[in-house]
Amino acid sequence: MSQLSYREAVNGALIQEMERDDRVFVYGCDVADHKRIYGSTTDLVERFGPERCFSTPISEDAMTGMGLGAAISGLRPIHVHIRVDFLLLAMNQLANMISTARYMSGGDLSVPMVIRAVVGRGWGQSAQHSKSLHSVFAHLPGIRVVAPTTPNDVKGLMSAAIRDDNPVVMLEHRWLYDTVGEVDEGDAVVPLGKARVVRAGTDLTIVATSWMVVEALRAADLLAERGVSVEVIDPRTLAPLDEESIVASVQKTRHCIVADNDWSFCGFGAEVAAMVSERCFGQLGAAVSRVGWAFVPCPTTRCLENEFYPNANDLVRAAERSLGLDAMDLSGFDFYTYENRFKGPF
Amino acid sequence: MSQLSYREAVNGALIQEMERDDRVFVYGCDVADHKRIYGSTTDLVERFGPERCFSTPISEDAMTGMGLGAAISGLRPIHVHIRVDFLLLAMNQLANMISTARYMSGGDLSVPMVIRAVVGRGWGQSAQHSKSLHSVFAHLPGIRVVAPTTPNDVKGLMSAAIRDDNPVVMLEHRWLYDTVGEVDEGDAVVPLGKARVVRAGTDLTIVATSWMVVEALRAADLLAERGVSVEVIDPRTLAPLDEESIVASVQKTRHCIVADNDWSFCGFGAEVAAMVSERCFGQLGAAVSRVGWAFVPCPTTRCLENEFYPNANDLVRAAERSLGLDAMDLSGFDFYTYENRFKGPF
Amino acid sequence: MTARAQALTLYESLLLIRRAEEKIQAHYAEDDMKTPVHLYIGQEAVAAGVVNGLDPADPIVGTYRSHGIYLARTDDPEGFFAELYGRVGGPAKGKAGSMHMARPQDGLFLTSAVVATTIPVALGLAFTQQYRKTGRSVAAFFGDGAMDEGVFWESLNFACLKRLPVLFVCEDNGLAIHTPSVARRGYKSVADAVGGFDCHFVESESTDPAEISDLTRDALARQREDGRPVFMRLRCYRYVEHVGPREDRDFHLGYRREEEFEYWRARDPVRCQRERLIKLGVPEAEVAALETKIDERLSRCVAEAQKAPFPEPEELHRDVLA
Amino acid sequence: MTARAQALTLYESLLLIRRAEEKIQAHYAEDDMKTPVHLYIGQEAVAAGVVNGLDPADPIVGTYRSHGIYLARTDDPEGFFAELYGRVGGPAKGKAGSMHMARPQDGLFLTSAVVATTIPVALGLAFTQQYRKTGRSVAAFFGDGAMDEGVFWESLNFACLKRLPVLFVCEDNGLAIHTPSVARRGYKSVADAVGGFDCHFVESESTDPAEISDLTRDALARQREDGRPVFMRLRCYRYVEHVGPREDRDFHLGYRREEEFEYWRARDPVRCQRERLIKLGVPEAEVAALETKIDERLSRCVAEAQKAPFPEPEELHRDVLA
Ligand SMILES: Cc1ncc(C[n+]2csc(CCOP(=O)(O)OP(=O)(O)O)c2C)c(N)n1
Ligand SMILES: Cc1ncc(C[n+]2csc(CCOP(=O)(O)OP(=O)(O)O)c2C)c(N)n1
Ligand SMILES: [Mg+2]
Ligand SMILES: [Mg+2]
Repeated sequence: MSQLSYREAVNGALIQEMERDDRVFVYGCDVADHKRIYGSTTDLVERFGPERCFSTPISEDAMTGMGLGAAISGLRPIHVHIRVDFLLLAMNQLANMISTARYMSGGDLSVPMVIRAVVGRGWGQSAQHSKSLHSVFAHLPGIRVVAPTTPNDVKGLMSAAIRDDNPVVMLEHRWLYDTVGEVDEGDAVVPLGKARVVRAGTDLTIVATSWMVVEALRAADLLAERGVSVEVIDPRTLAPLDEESIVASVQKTRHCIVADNDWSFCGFGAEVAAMVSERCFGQLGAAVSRVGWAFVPCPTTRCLENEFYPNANDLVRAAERSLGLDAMDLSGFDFYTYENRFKGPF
Repeated sequence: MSQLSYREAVNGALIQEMERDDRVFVYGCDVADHKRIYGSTTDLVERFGPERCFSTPISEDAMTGMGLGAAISGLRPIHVHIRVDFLLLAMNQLANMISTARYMSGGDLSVPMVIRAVVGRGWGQSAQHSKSLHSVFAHLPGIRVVAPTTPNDVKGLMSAAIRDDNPVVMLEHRWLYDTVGEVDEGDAVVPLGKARVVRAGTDLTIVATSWMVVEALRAADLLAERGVSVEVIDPRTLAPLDEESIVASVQKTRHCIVADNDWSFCGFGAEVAAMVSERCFGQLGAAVSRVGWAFVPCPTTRCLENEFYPNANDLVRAAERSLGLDAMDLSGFDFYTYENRFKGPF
Repeated sequence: MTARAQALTLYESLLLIRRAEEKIQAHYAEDDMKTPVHLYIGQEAVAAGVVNGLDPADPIVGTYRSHGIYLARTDDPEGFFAELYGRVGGPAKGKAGSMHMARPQDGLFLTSAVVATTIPVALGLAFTQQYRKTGRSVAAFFGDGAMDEGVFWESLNFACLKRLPVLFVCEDNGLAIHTPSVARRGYKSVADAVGGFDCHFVESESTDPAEISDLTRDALARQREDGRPVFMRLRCYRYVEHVGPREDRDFHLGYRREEEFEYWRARDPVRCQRERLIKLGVPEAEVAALETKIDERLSRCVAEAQKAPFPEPEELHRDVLA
Repeated sequence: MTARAQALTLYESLLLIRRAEEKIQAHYAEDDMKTPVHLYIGQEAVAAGVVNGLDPADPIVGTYRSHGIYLARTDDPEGFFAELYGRVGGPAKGKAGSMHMARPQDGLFLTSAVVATTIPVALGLAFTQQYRKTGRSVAAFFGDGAMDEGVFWESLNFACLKRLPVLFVCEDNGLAIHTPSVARRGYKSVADAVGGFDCHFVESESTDPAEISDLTRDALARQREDGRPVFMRLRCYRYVEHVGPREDRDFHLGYRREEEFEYWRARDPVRCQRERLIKLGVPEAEVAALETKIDERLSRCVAEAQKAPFPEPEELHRDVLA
């Protein structure tokens, strides 16, 4: 075990897998400049040379198709995007090509490709640098979607994704980059498709994705103060979804909130809520509720941005509604801590 | 009232609105060739000239941005795609630009633009010509999504969409083009954001989109034979969704099936199921269930394609499960009628 | 190979394509090939010539109009018809149909029904060749319409930048569905537009597959010499409608002219190649025998495909993920 | 306008941009401008010159690096700073921030943080001018990096095809973040790559806004004469880091060279313009007075923005749909 930041864990996984397997290469806008995608691609050029780690022109569509071509001919590309929003330019390759190539070839081809993209808040990122899009990717058969929230998970899931013979979209939240945690030594892999119970509890289940796991844990702390025991589940892999772990938890707690790092409407939160409502029908003490972004484009000014993003406060309130409790006094509690730590310009 | 086909109704709406308003123009790949997008753009060049109806290069991304530019400077563009799958090339303009332009300008700009796209089965359309993507568009704040299923609705909603000051994505199912129905005379507009009760019933609600409305009506006929009264609701506008009409229906019937013309996972069906489960909590006789496409890319060969697409048979079975009924005998009933009428090559 | 042997090989390739598609024309109305067909009749010299000029191990990608490259590369009309009829014996067990016809084991990796979408895939295939130093080159076939798409320019740019071993094979039949190139192009000529990029450029309107094969071999040599990719603009003409089996003589609609049709018909690749064989001294009987052999083979392919089994329903859920 | 008046106007425009951004540099560390800033310092001659050459009613679009065109076109540093500080007095009430700074009422319709995405929007603005026969032209500002994107080529193609009144203004600072153009371009030169298209081409590395203004006027005249759009490649240099307030002297990292920096610094648009004024006989005192006026105005803008009200929470839900 060692203590690593999320950024170091990503970087460690890349180095480890590139050492293990010379088919792996990393490319994308600015992966090889000195900023190294918030430090996550540090040392790759130095260790593996410019053939295996190179910056590209700003041509997301072609570069995505290029990854597909490399993957079906025996390499294992890792395509990096400093913002998931840029993948909107690559949706055709993703949805029409990458996700269908295996099926359309009757199983002849496989597409061992990883697409890494950073999501989440930064410094006034505004409407074009703030999407998450995981429900869009997850909606497509033939693609896996992963959103790890701890250093250990990102290391283990990155390794698993790189070794997997399928296309995997890996979403990394910007604000998680500086979080530090224990990481398993060696080449321990975290299996794709398995949720993690982040905190055990008995009264209410919060299924949380990405940064919302952090908020869910804070909400759980607050609710514990008044004797409410919250179970927090991080699906980690969003597609395919580990339904069993979620259902087992909700069958125990009889209450469920889905806290998704995205808009709720037609989102991943809707999927989890629909699935839990169906599979736990008759076993629920209250309706499954969803907590997500305000249904507006993300504004720049901080005061509105803080209204846009839900946080532990909203989760506490949703939990109280679910459990039929009075609203606890949260005045004096500062929900905006990380926001004040994170600095610009980006 | 007059009897029109869906295709004629689309065409009629376009002609009517172009006559009413000289800011309206129609463009896209092949809108002005002799096939005229399955006949839906017939007569436009002849009546309004090549300035107001023209074919474009195959450049979906730029052509979408061009529509945005025309819309914010006072025109009312209608951009046509013979397959919604091609809009994947325009996702960046849609999600990063069109849906955010008003918000990012603090309300200074409006984007009165209609994007028409054909969806649905044809003749072995395969994985790249068969998507629907409405949940993807609906997931984005700032865009309206409409999927009319009758000649009257498509005429009225098309008119409403053209007159609306917001971007509207209009999805037209290929197999509906030949259906015929009564269409209101004059410039009757069907309001955006209002669902329609297609068939009234008391025992079970089927919320159906696009072609699934046809299947739902057939299922309702079959179920009526055994005394089950089905209410079929067509949301018509998928975003913003008319939740009230759906909730009112389910509160009456206590049973709900969502039949969506799409994959279920993270789709529009999930949204409706989650919303109904939450808002009708404690009032349901059974879990809300979803019927959608098999979660695989769409295959070409007809025998698999028939397995891929659900139909009235699946809806009858889902209804029986919801109501706790034995499976009725459906042998001898031919669920594939339209499939055998529709001919190639496209 | 002698000129005679080469000519025979090319004739066989051309004829296989032409006759296979004539079979489609003959049977399509039976409605048992439940797949859109974008026929290649008229354009055969391009596929036959380029594929002949390539090394058999050079990877290829194509479009929805890829019957030609499929048959030229694979010599697998059996699988071809099985796929068209949606049978389990097709290369993709019927999942692909006409628009996605491919056979990776023969180097024909992918074809796609969305315009221009396999061009960047060719970059990746070429990247692998460069990475693995295989010495192979990759041919990306696409229509003139694909040049309207931004991804074409992104791909051309990247291939030139990285000196990837790519042959951009533009099958320029002058039409995208019914929209002629003049109505789609803001550049002076293809040569001008592509000419600014750091690649080789070759242009031809030959319908002689040997000439095209030579051009291809020459292009490959140039590409291998200095690493620069090659853009081949190969003008050609389709006699049939964009999609479907009918001959396209819709001259009254104005998007194609009869003189043009006749100009190309007079240089029909199949007929001209037959004449070349005769000129080269191949006995008429030998040519006829070859034709009969191909016809018989194709008839067998169709007959077998028609009675071959369809995939089982469980097949629906296979091949989604590895 | 006399040469002197024109020179003063241009100096004022340059200086407004330069000093406004220096204010950002001075205050950014206070962390109250909670928006990424992509400064324009060094490149001012392009915005000042082109905007001066345009008619004030000619529509404009730009990128996330658009402080220059905002200030040159709107003369609204008040709104500018309010927007940077996220206050309700900004043109978008704080919703836009630096990366989306625009003011449609002044013809600056849109700016965007996604590379190349406003270029096609310019097509639509130009289409409206053509449709309405306004006689106006549209300027699309974008960086050299935008030429990597396919949509640039699609847009260039369409504008040339339809003879849309577009000025493609490429602000070529040779870098996309830290990736120099040589590492991104597969074409021989911008002139070569664009040259194949049916447009006019202009190239300059001037830092003299009058020269750039003249080029622009000339370009507009040519465009109006034959309808062909114009591509202007305007070379320039940014002194600051890609994003953030710091001067970028990271020469040891290899993506930019000190000589280059010094070469451009020696031709600094603001300083040179000042020198030109003096040479034209404008008294030092008059110049200094102008400078003081601008400084004072900007200080007021900052002070006022700092104490202006933030939008109310309800503002979050406004402006989504019309
Ligand atoms: C991205 C995209 N847009 C539109 C279409 C519809 N479409 C199908 S074929 C075609 C024309 C393509 O012409 P070209 O590339 O010249 O190929 P050809 O059919 O002439 O071989 C178009 C526009 C498509 N398949 N993909
Ligand atoms: C589509 C897209 N891809 C990647 C990025 C990340 N990015 C932001 S700025 C930039 C460089 C753009 O360079 P250029 O167009 O030359 O503009 P400059 O910053 O030099 O003014 C990149 C790659 C982006 N914003 N949009
Ligand atoms: Mg063509
Ligand atoms: Mg630049």
